[in-house]
Amino acid sequence: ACSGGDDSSSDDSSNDDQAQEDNSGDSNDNQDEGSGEMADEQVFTANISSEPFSLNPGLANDSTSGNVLLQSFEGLTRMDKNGEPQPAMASDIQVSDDQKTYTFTIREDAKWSNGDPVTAQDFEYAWKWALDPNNQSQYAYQLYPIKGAEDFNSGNPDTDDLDALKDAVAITAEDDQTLKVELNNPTPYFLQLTAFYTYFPVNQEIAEANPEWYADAGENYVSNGPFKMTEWGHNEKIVLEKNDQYWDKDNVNLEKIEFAMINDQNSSLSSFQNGEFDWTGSPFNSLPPEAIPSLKDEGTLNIEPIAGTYWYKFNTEKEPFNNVNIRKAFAYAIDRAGIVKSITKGEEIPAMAAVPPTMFESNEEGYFDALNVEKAKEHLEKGLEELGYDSVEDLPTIELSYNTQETHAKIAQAIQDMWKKNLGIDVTLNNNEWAVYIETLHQGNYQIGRMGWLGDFNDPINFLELYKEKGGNNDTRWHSEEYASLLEDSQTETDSDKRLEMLKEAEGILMDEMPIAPIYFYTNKWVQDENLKDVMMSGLGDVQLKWAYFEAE
Amino acid sequence: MQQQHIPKEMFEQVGGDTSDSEKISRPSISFWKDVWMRFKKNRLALTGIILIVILAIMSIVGPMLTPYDYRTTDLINSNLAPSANHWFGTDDLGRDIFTRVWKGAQISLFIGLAAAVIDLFIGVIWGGLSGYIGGRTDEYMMRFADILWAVPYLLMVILLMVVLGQGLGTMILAMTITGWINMARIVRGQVLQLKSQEYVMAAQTLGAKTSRIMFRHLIPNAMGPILITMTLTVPNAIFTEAFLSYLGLGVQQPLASWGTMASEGLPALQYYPWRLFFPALFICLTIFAFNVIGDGMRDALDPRLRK
Amino acid sequence: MAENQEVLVDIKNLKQHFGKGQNKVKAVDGLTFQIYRGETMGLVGESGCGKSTTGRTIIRLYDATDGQVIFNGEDVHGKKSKAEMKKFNRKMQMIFQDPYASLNPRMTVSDIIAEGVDIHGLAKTKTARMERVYELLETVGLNREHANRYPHEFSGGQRQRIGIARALAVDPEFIIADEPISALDVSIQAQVVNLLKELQEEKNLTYLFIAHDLSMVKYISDRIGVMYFGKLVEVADSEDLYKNAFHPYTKSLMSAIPHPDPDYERNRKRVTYDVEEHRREMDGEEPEWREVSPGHWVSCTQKEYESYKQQLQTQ
Amino acid sequence: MLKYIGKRLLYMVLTLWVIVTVTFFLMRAAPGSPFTSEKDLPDAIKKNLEAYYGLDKSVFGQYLDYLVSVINWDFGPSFKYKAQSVNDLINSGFPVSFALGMEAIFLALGLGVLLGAIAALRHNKWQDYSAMVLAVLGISVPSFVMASFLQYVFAIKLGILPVARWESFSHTILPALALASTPMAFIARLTRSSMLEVLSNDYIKTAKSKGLNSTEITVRHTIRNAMMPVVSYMGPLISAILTGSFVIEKIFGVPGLGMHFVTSIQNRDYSVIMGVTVFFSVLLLVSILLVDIAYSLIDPRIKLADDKKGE
Amino acid sequence: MDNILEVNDLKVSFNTFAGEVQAVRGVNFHVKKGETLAIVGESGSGKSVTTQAIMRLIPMPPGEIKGGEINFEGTDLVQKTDRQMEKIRGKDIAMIFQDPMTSLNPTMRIGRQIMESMIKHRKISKTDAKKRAIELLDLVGIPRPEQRVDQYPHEFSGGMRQRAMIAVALASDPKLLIADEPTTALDVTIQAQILELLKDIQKKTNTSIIFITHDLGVVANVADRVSVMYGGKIVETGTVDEVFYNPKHPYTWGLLASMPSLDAEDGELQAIPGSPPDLTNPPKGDAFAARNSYAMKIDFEQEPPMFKVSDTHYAATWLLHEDAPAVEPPTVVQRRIEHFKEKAGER
Ligand SMILES: Nc1ncnc2c1ncn2[C@@H]1O[C@H](COP(=O)(O)OP(=O)(O)OP(=O)(O)O)[C@@H](O)[C@H]1O
Ligand SMILES: Nc1ncnc2c1ncn2[C@@H]1O[C@H](COP(=O)(O)OP(=O)(O)OP(=O)(O)O)[C@@H](O)[C@H]1O
Ligand SMILES: [Mg+2]
Ligand SMILES: [Mg+2]
Repeated sequence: ACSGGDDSSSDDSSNDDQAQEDNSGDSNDNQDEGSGEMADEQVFTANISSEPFSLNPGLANDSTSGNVLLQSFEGLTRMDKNGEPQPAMASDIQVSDDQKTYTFTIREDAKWSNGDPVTAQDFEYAWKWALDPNNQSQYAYQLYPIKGAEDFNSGNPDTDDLDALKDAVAITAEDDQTLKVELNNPTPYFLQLTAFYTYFPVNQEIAEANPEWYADAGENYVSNGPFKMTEWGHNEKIVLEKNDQYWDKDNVNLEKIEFAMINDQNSSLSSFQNGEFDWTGSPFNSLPPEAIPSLKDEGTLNIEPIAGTYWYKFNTEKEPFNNVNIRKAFAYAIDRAGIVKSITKGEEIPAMAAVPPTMFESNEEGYFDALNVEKAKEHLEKGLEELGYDSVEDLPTIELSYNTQETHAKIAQAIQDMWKKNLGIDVTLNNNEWAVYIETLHQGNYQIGRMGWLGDFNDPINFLELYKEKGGNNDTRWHSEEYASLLEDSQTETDSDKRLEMLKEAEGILMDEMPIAPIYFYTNKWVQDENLKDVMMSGLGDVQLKWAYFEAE
Repeated sequence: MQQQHIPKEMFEQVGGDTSDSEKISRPSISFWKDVWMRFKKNRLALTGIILIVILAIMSIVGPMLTPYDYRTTDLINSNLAPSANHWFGTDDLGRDIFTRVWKGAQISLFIGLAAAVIDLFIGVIWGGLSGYIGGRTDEYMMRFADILWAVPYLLMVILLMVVLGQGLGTMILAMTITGWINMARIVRGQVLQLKSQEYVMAAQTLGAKTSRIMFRHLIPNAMGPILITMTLTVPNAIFTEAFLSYLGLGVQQPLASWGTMASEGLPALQYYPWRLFFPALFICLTIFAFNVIGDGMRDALDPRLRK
Repeated sequence: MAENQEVLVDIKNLKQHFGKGQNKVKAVDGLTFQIYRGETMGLVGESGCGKSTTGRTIIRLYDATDGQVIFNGEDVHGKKSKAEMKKFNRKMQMIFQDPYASLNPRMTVSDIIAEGVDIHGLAKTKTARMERVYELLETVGLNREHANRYPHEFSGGQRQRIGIARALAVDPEFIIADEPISALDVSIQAQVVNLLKELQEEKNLTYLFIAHDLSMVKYISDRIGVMYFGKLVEVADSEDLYKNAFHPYTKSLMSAIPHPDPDYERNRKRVTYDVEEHRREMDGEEPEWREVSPGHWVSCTQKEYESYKQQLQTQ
Repeated sequence: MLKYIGKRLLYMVLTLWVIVTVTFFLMRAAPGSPFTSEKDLPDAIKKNLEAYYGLDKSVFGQYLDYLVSVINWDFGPSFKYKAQSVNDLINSGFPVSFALGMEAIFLALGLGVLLGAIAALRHNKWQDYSAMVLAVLGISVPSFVMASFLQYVFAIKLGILPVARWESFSHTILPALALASTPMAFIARLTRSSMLEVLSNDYIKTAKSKGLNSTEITVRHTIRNAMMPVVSYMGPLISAILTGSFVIEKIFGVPGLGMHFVTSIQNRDYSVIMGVTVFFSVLLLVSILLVDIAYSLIDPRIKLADDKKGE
Repeated sequence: MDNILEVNDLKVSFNTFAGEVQAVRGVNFHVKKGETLAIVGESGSGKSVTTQAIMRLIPMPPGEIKGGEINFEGTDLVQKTDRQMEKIRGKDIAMIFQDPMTSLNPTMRIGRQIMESMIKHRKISKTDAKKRAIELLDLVGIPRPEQRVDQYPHEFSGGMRQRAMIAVALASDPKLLIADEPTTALDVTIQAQILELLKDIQKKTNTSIIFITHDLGVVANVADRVSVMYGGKIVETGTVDEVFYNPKHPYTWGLLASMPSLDAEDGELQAIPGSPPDLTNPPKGDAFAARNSYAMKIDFEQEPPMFKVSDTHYAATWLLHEDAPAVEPPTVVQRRIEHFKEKAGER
């Protein structure tokens, strides 16, 4: 773990530096040198597009909620701009040699927005509350690396002794300041997890006195982050104001944050252009794809790669995709560069691997060519032969499924045409409403289907583990013993380099067997007020406004 | 006045001659023939018919007029403005909008027509019977319509899709479920008003069956609102189809319909307006045609309103 | 003449009330009379006294509030199957008082007239149908040219004739004619009345003839019923009624008949009827239905009855 | 009258019951569950969630639960929005939709009838044709296109009205216009058509013979008689508009009720689906009853519950 | 006495698909202040159209005033704009329409329909107007008028509607009242009552009345002068006495002959044979020729002009031509006239 909080932006003189670094994505240099002066008004307005499901960190399970919670709460750690976790609520973090026990020391000056001190008990309470099967936390599994967590969370309230299970969870507040956590395995990314909202603390006193504390803004809604919520107009807006009790309030510049909830991308962009918003686009909402080229031309578009992959899944139990050569033929015949350039347009990176380059840098190259018709045809020939077909005409009808959304539809139509041109295969398209689509995928009632994956934490395991077992998120029904054992072994490996190698090897297997055809790696695209500086975007794509400020013109 | 001389023999008495009232009269024309005669005189309405015919012909001929295929993508030439090569421009996958518009015309015109016909059949009969019979029958029939109207349409359609799978039949069915209800309500209202008219009573005393009273007396006199409602049904159907394709029920991509093209073109309004403009234009033209035809029909059907 | 004749329509205590409570209108309030086969029964009375309602209730356009209508031995208001209703509808027809309202504005005259023909399948071919229409048009004094026109293109009297032609089209046995001729000019009236009479002789038709023009009523009717406020006050053979009107209302009615003689009109005296006074004279006695002379019934008190008898004798 | 209303209320309750039943079973038959997500939940969590929300009970048991909740007018917590119960959702969304809806209804009715009346009075003259062109645009341009278009012109190009959000009266103008455009066009067409019908009646001649001018004739003698079809259309329209429109709320960021009709189904948020459906149904049934009552007020010849054939 | 109304050579046609219906083909008449002109004639002869043309109420299209002038108090109504007509209608000229059911607004209470023109033209308050409406209903013999004012037309019987219609027309105290068959649906007692009422009003306010009817008895009662119409033209006009006691036109004879008489014995009524002329294609010559048993050759060739019988009595028949053979009216008519005279002698 790194040393204490980065105070680089604590005084005005160093702001310039910080700003430049923060905002210079590899693609954009539009952030010209500003005056360095703070503007008089420090109010940030953005659009989170819809009502967050819950602003209780234990219950939140969507990015909208996450985007708000990230500003109003603070975990033991906080991600920095390099995607590295830095101590936040914790002033000190001790990791045992087997990397299984973490001891956090809570900051002395950590306070709730109502002035109460933030204690280790608050963390213990919050985590165990989320794990309690009676509490409907859908993201409780984020806490599963902790010993006993899964058992408690899976407990049956009627038949199991929950209290015992609860006590068995290895989270202990040794005193007000000390929190000890034991893990099942060495988990190199654990300090990233503690920056995630499920790991945020909750004011035990308030929450116990008032179980509905998170339903609305008001005196019951206390948080420990740089901002506190002062208004929650459901489906309309959320207002956060600077939290005077925050330990690092000197580095917080914004006085007020206003999150509107306008679902329509075009309206959002128009509002931005009319000066009503300071930011529109990822991660709070998204930009209308049609607008991207002109925004790019104007030079106002910001693009940042994030840890996410867009891929097509093959149902490996259905003819002809039970054949690896056919899968490869289909995968190789996709013109990824074309898609990225003409359809998504957001400088997404063509994906020839599963794990985003934010985790494996080498994956910018990938395991195969972005488009290789020759090779695809070879594989097709081979595959047809293996399956005993004379020609492509004999193939069963092939259906490409996707859930209805503009970009998915466009990509599917483009790929349909590519397969037609490159392989001579006619594929029909089949779109469905989201829930229906997921269901058909989970049930295996598809041949090829689109899906995307956004990393929860910045580690390849998050992507690779999806294909470890049949079922669950692995709709491809593909299974490889070798692959599974590699992942299994990596869990206990304490040497991080070695561990990464094992994971890389596993990815190699995945790309060789091709149960999935990666298309591209996601990027975040947004536009923002020119004077807005020091917004921190992590490799996972989320944004922290803690240090943000408006520069005077 | 009496200046002019009239020869005396003219004043010979000859008596009356009532036989000339037997002179051959023109062959009788039926009501519908008469309607057609009046309709023909309405130039605007004829324009409407011609427009529809042109659109229908173009829906078949149109796609053949270009070297392009409606589905072949050309990612390099995406979002081109209208030009000599691409008369209506291209969409974001570089497909020729002219070709796609006419391909889409097939579906949209069919859908519009189908919806209009369904509306007429189910809506008019349902509403007519409900209003005419009245009492408990009315109550049952209208509450049934309310139920269909109140149960979330999205849910019904999702289930239809799951149960029947995608296809033209399912799509028509999905449009039918609630499509006729507006019509039924309006027709019922009209019939309630008309059924107390004395000419209906007169028909009753002649022993006219319900169906006769409906089709000869009530419906012709409610034709104005019926035609208007029908003209609303058409655009509704065209856009419902777009909505259904969101659920996977409408036309299957890459095939397009005007509805889906317009919905997809909408977000491009500020950037590539032609993507919205052309499908929207043809929808408007179609609706315009239906409206002037409807107006013409209405006027033609009302013998009291002769030009 | 009555007793030995066959009763075609037997109306027993017929009542038709509209509305409820304060606004209740007893349009027909306990009518009892018979119509014999082949006769014309005239029905006269003050405007608004319930004549049309009586007609409409007899043909079951309204469901009777109370009472019975027996037609040919069958209760018209009883439960009926569709086929029975249809048969019955062919036998009984109605000419409506309001000519225009009873014509569908969207049908041509030929379709209106032929409607009954179509419903009952009375014409085998199209030409036969049209021939029938032409025949009827001419019968009622319109010409063939009118077949393709619409009701609004006609004058009031012409419309009325269309209604008559429609009723005649199905060859009914019994026609309720609700002021069929009042909108016609006298010459056409004559034509229509002659026609009705002719048909009656030919086909043994029965009419319930509602009208105001008493000279015409007298001319066409065998018997006349006089209605007042929902009730019959006097029924008699037409000649008899004109000679010996007993009921004061009938008398006032007689005295008000206009004559096409300007000089007479300038000097005419009218007898008015005052219900209140009449009631006072009755001394609280409810009038009853009494037969003053054979076939001549009057609604009167005992005292009146006796005085009427006396009148008869003195004549 | 009262008796009739009483009878209708009884039917309404029955209808509501059928709606609840049908919706419930359709909802449960639809693929997906409230917990369907891109990231598949561990089975144990899913089970606990289902137990909490009563989804582990037999379907029939759940159905009974829902019936009880409908009777108590308490639809329970939303599956998705943890901070709000379904009742909260309705209570906060409906006033917004109601306000916007009323504005739209006034626009649609007022302008629609006006336009229709002008077109009818100037039958086959240029006013008629222009009204027709307007109406055709209104009818063939669906509300979501109209919304974007209005936004583009008035907010983006001219900059005289705000793009979106729900703050002041000026924020309501564009959404109300977009919401009203199609009904307005339709009402205009209906009014025109039935006014033409009415204008050819004899009693208009009578009115003219009294020396009334065309405005007086229109207002006193024509409009009312021509309102029949408009009123028929208003029944379902009122309930639909007052409960908000998904697209309009989406485009203009209006925190209304309409969005819940769609998102609840997309989210398979069972309790919200049920709640908004019941709410909408009640509104619909009431407005349809009002329409029927309005019929007999407009035309005294129409008798409520009149059994023509007595079958 | 001045003429309040003069109609000169009025021609009205309707364009239909069957051709142009020449409903009124050159009508001349006048009405003096305070007098009653009765128009009788064949049904379909153009009486209603003529009077509606005076009010400028012919639906245009399909109708069209083809020519002529209508001078009302010295100004030509044909030339007036709709705006100007609005000021005259209801106030100076009122009309009772022939078809009471369809001429009353079915969705407006009777009372309001009566009040409307009062409020419009006489600017009186609503309550006063209502009072007056009740009064009028009472005057036209509708029992319980306080209740009836609030009823709708369909709740009235045919005759009551007609009386309501009369009340509507009387409401504004017009200078000229056009009554198109105002009493056809009324029983004789009420009819008499209404006729008396009209005469009364006429006496009081010097109103002029055009009275269209088929009932010659009524004509005899109310009219000062009579015009007889046939086939879109006036064929005979004169004072009542002249027309009733000394009719000159064979059509008038036919009319008088077809009346049943209360005193006369039963038998066929004397109808005029044949059917009325087709106005789309009016016959050459005298329109009545085909049905006229006295017709002469000229009748089929040339239209007869109005021959003067006396200063007030004119008839359009060639029989009055000096060259024509002298003919007597049919015996029925003669007998009837005799009968009248006898009766008059009795009095
Ligand atoms: N709208 C119209 N279209 C065509 N023809 C019409 C129209 N209105 C009236 N007519 C014709 O004009 C002629 C005169 O009609 P009008 O109503 O004046 O007759 P009328 O003398 O009033 O007869 P009645 O005594 O029967 O009322 C009739 O032959 C009729 O058919
Ligand atoms: N639908 C109805 N609702 C209420 N009252 C009605 C209705 N129909 C008729 N009445 C009333 O019933 C009474 C009788 O009406 P009806 O039409 O039978 O009279 P009528 O004898 O035919 O008169 P007329 O000679 O004037 O036509 C009247 O007082 C009338 O107001
Ligand atoms: Mg009557
Ligand atoms: Mg007339």
